[in-house]
Amino acid sequence: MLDAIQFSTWAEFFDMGGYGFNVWSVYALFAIFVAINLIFPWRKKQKIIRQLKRRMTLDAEIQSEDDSSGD
Amino acid sequence: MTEKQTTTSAAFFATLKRDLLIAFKKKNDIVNPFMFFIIVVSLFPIGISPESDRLTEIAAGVIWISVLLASMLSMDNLYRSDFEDGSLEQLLLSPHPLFFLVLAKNISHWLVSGLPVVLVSPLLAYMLALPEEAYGTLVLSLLLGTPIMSLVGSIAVALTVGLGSRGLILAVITLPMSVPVLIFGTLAVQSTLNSQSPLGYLSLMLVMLSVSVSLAPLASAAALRISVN
Amino acid sequence: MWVWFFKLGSPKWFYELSGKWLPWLIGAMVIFMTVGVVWGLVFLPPDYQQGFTSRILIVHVAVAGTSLAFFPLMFVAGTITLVWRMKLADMVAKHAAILGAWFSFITLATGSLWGSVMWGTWWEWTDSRLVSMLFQLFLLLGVISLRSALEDSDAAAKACALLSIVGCINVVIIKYSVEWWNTLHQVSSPVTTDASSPNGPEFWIATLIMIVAVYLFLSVSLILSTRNEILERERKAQWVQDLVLKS
Amino acid sequence: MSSAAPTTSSNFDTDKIMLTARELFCARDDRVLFKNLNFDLPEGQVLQVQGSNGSGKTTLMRILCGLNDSYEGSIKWYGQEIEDQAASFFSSLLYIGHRVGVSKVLTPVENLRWSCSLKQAVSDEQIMAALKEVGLRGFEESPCYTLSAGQQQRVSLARLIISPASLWVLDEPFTTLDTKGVALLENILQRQAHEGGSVMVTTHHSLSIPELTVLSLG
Repeated sequence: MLDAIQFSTWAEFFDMGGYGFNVWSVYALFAIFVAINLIFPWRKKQKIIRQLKRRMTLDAEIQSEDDSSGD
Repeated sequence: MTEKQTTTSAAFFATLKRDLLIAFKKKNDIVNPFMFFIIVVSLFPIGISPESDRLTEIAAGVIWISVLLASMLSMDNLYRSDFEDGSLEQLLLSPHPLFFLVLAKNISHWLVSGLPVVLVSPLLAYMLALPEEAYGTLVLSLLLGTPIMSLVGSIAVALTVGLGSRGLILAVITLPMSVPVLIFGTLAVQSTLNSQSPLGYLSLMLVMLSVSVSLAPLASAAALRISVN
Repeated sequence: MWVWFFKLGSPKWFYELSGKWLPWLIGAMVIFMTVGVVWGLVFLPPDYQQGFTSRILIVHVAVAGTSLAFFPLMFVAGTITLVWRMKLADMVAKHAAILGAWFSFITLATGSLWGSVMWGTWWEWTDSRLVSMLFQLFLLLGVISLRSALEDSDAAAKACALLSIVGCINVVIIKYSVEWWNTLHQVSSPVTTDASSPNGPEFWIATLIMIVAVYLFLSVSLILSTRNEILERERKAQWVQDLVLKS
Repeated sequence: MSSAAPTTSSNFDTDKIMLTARELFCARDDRVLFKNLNFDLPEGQVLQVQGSNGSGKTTLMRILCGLNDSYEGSIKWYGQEIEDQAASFFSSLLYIGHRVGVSKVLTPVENLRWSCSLKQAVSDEQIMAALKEVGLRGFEESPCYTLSAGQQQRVSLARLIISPASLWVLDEPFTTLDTKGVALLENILQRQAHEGGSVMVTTHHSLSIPELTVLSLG
């Protein structure tokens, strides 16, 4: 398996046969793209749940105020 | 009651006649896109080069793109005033198939905005130093292409008719859709310039036109129902 | 046989089912992603013509291939919205448009990073795939901007559904006409077919793994966004409130 | 939140009942406009829809005409689904909304020629006579932007006179009319009811028409 590794030094690995900038940019771009489209929806879910919770407690308060003033 | 009901063709012609009448009463709607077209075309030689060789090269493209922009600008009025004054609701509530009524509106729009542009195009082609042998192809390709743009653009206008301020959204939706027409229109002219037959491209445009005539009004009609909802 | 179809239309059912699937999908995605990227960066031998730039292609081809799925997906979702009025289809379509725009953009960006090596230019009009991808991006942006312009969610759903259907037909026509247009301008083009397809089974296996990884990523991201949309739109429903209280 | 009990008893023959609405439900942006709304509209009746602002009167009218399809429940036309007999329904229907459907650039005659010919053949004599009846004599050939809002409303009322439609759906037709206009319209509505047609109308006016029933929303 180790024979299949195409590089012997780290410098070679980063150089990518002279195309280092292009190859690494593509993989970096891809990583950012994947990360953004997974993290944003995940964080949005937390935000939605927080908002819904706040809304529900508010609604419950309003409800109890209404009930007490109604009597 | 049923004996007095109009035929679909009578409703079609009544709508066509009414839209033409409105267009001739609101002359600005006809004149402005037309002037816009001529002005945009005249700006290209100033911006690029007055040399006739270079103008010849870009002439077909410049005319086609200007036609595209002008037709998009004129589209804005296609359903908007009808939407605002409630005539559109009357149109939707007609017992006749909306397909034909929308088609009538599209035809009248083309007659007042597309046709004048086609007719004046040889003059502008001359100003852009397009060789004479290509005039025929240019006019023919515009004659086939402008109705396609009216029909396809009508879908986007119908979708956005309910928007208070639609800004450039119409352009964002319609312009990418006009790529095929632009490609075949300019290729037809180009092939004439290379002394090849443009018939292949023109017949392709004819196919596209017949497909748009039969499908686009359906989509426009559906879009109008959605927008008026 | 239609029962499952209409069941699928129920946001609650979808939310629960997708909740069960998500861990497996995420797991598979992580495995395929890791294998694909490590193989691509470490093990893939250089192509005899392209050298190490073929490593770009693994990502580019996978993303580009997946981008082509978006308009068909939105076509189907649009048809379901218009014919069966399934709310879920619209929620999927909304995020498919946004994700599709991302995919198209990344396809263009990776494509030009590859092209800058192979063709010596960042943008090449004679490559019909890049040009039609550009117009696909424009059409998707049109759908997104129509959605944001129409505030009413019901009208927006139907309008975007219709525009997606028209757009899908248009993308196909644009693709073929741009290809045609290109064959006539090929004379001075640096794009030649043999330079753009690297050889060797290793390359294709690596690409295949990457394609699977990207499709898994697409479904995970789309499911996550759709679940958010469900929570937002169904916030008044009892099951959502129970769910929020539990979390 | 808002519901309305059936306001008309169902003693009529079913074939005499033009429009039947059952269990209508409509919500817009999470707000329920009406639910469990039932009513019958028999021939020869004027049904006034009342309700406070925002109670969904306009939405109800548009739903009945098929302009709005975001509702649940059933609406039947002589006992049958509207989709199954769209041509017959739409040729019997006349709708005048908030936007009266009068183009400002055209003259009243030109407007009527078009809007009437969408449904039935109409002669210029009929149009002239109708315009005279709604008190627009002398304005036949002036562009509608020179007319007042009330006069434009009257142009749309001329359609009621010309039209043989048996179901009129009128959304706030009284708002811009003066006292004479109100009397004229009441008169026209009454005539329609006598001739066996029926009318659904939203207004805050209290109408003096014997065939009137009231449906309250909200």
